[in-house]
Amino acid sequence: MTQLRNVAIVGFAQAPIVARDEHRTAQEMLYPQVRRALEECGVSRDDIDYQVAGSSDYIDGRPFGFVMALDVMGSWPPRQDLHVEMDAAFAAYYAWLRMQAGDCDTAIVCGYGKSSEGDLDRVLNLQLDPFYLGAIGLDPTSTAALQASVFMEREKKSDVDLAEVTARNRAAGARNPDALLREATSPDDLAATEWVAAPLRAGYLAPKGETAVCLVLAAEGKAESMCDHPVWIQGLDQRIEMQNLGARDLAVGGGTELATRKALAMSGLATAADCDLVELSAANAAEEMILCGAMGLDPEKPQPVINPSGGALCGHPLMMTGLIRLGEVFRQLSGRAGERAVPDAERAMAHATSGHCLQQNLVIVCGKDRRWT
Amino acid sequence: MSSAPRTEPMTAEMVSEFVYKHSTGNDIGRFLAGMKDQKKIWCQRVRGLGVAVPPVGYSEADGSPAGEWVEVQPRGTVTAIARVFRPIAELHPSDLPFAYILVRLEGADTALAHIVVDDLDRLFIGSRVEAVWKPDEERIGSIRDIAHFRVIG
Amino acid sequence: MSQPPDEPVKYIESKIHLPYDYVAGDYRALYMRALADKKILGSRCSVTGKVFVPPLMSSPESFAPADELVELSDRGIVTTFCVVNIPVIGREVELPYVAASVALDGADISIFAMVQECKAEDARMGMRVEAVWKPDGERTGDHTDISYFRPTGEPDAPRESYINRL
Amino acid sequence: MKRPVAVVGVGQTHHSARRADVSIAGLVREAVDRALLDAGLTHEDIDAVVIGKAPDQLEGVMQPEQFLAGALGAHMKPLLRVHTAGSVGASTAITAVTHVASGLYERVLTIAFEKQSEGNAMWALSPSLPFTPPLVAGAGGFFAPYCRAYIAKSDAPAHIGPMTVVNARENAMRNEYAHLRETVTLEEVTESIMLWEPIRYLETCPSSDGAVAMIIASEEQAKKGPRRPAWVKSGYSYAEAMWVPGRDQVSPRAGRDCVKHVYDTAGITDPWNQIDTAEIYVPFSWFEAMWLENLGFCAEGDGWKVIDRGDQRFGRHLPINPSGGVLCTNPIGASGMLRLGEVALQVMGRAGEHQVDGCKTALGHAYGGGAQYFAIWIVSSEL
Repeated sequence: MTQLRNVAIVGFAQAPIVARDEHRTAQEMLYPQVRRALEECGVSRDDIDYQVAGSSDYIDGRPFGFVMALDVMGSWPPRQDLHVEMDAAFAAYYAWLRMQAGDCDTAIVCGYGKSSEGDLDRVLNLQLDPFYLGAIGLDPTSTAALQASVFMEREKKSDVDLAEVTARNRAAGARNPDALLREATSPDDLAATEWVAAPLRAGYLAPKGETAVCLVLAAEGKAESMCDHPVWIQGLDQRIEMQNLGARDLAVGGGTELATRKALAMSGLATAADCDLVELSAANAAEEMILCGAMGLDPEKPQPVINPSGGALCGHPLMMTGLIRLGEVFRQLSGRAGERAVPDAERAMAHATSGHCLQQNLVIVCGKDRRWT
Repeated sequence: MSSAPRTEPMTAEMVSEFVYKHSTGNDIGRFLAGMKDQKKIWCQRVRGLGVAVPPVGYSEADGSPAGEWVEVQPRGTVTAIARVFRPIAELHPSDLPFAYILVRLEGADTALAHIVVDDLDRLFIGSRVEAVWKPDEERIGSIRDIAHFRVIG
Repeated sequence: MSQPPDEPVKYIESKIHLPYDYVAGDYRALYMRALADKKILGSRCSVTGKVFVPPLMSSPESFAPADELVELSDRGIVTTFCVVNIPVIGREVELPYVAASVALDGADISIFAMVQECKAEDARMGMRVEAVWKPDGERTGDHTDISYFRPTGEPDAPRESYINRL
Repeated sequence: MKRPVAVVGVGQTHHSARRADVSIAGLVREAVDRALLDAGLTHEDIDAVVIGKAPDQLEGVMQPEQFLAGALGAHMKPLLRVHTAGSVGASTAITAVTHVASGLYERVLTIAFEKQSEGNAMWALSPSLPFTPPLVAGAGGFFAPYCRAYIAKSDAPAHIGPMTVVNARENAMRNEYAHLRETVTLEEVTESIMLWEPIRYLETCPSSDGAVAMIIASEEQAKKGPRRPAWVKSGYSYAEAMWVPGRDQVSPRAGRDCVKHVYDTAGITDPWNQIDTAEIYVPFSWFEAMWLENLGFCAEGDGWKVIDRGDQRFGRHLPINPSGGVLCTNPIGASGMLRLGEVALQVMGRAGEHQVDGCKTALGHAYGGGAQYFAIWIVSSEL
């Protein structure tokens, strides 16, 4: 492998997640966040070399929704640009690659989308192959329940376990002013919520929400002047799996396991337990347990802290959930996490996912120190 | 930006409706023809997965072309269950509570996703189920030519 | 038989049924509601003073907020156009019709508009046009409150006044 | 770029209005299989996959790369899905180049496709949305006024658009993969129905099903290949906002900035003489003249004169779209990558009947949105 550049997260702005913003379009929600992120870095729009965004035409309910975002991203004069039809965390992954290729030193990464406008069960059914899985009407909660059932049977997990995972996240979310759900809830109360698709209850599902986010990346040499505590990307990797639910071992996050291994190797860490905190994009409590298994994490142990932000279980804005995990890692490691700060955190891992049943997974390891010399 | 204009929200509901025609190609097309004309479930042997159901013409594990056709039995063992309590109209295949399942058919190495609508209290991981076919005149060449699976033990 | 039928099923039909509940956003809501009062609103950039119609929250050019709403004239210049001979989905219009970019007086960007009461062959870049509003009582705060634009009969605007404001 | 990158394999499908014989996966695999065969590689040799297509509403499948992952041999590999409107095929290929240039990946498979016949492009691309005035009948209605403005600005004579089509159709006769392979006369074009004046029916691109794939590789891997690679000298994608007062939609600044960056990086100072052929994105006849200017092949206002003289015809000074281009083949999301793939074949010397003699340096271009997105690369037979 050739020499890699040190690239850091130097800014992050997010509007608090809401169920629905009735006053602004997706693009209007984004504009203030791009401004805030740049102001935080003390730079002007023209100081940024590259822009990349992640969003979905089906979430937007129209083709080419991202074209309208060019205006609020300040795309004048014309900018070097890309848009991925993915969670914006994958846009951050690409911005990092772009910097490795040497074509730019600074980038903004934007995520947006109004989940409240569409019917997500129907929308996300369209992610499935139209002949088999899509044709029997599977929605994301049902596919997640299939996965949860396999995992729980294999690992002897119960309803109580799911309630406890959720309650831990909800307690953390109560300390996160940007979370959608900001009230701690007991496992008993969660276990009393109605079944949506058993073994998943309403209480164990990530609540859909909407927001807009902008993350700023900068390479060594630029990063230091843009942020008092740049958070350096030390390793990253992403993997997709086949979609076919009947051909994958749903109890095992195979892609996550591989991506984690590769990202840790790049970062020079032996295990995920060397991180002080981990932010996961689990859309339900069972997914979180599967991810922990794939990453080699033990939630019973004090370190790493899992989801100090409350995770997706306290707010799940589609196409942004993953980038928010990376933003939380930045906040934690740069001293911006307020009362939910993990003390003395030095290293952290962010996870993003896409598709049904954790089909595609991205893992990014960050730290307070530069990785490469 | 505190001076941004505010007003009462304006919203509008709209339904986007369209019928897409997805070409099946030779492999999926022949599988569906087997369901429609023969009430048989055909699979393909592929590298990395064994006898893969439903067939797609290639190995999803490594992209290599599929091998021979293999007939599998319309019955097997349940490997996963999602019990749906409130079906979603115009999306789910049943108006009453039902279950999605993954079923490992006899002779196959991967599992098929389908539904069970009856005897849900007898449905568990490990239960035996078998396909209930739609009548001849209702089979059109669709995965839903199997109306549902029923619990047989 | 050790093979599935040779003759494949050719395709499957897949019906998409997607309800959406769209948010207009306050800028667009104010603009649409003003149309009911025969007013066209724009927004002014807080840095450059340039005016956008329909109103935008921010100027893509200066990256500054454009949060001052201003009322614009309902007259303007056809900056460019095409003559359409195929029907518009969801709108009944007599063919052919003129689909134009119209730079309203006082605005720095153009709107898309239909021009009628004008033979297609008489349409010109630089032609002065005005809005024809639906009668009082029939306007609902929708784009269709302006039925179309028509020529005012004023002399054409000089080329340099519009050639760079398409 | 940090290190040299090359195209080592190109594959495309036959394009037609309706490829009903294959599924979406089958269509994509047709292109991928050919690209792998061309490069002498198999799926196992591929480190990562980059895929692009235009709006998902065209096929009615959201993020179709997810169900296609198996078909693409992408299981357990990195995959990225790009969408930059009409330019997407080109920006996707450039994204794959970045993957290799970064030093992290040695061989990347990149694919773009569209299977428009599964749905209805007019319905999918011009939905009637609330709060938005209905679009004036599709892309043609959107772009025709800019063609008119070009004609007005440059005093181009009316026959230039039709002439462009006649030439494109003639070129497509030499391209076995093209969708429209039937010559037309100037009279036939000018007598075809006027859809969005000044654009006539025969001056618009067709609606095609098709896919194209390329294998992008590092220098070390490229030198192992069975064939002469096409070296990517530079490639960038740019975008500009829509509502910029005074924005030049006829010759957008994003296009000019993008190509300047591409030329500067590739060391091109005199594109008209240093470039041997170009595949540029011409969905409506007049855009050929417009892009000749935007790309700096001639002075502003002179694009139509190049066409009038025929200097852009096959066998002449700078053949433009020797494949027949978008006017003859338009699987929307793949159209941009076809431009880039075609010029790669040209500098490899393997473009078949439409090979430009002695082609060493070539430019591939695509645009999209409201003429806001541009993606351009230059490839060369020399490292």
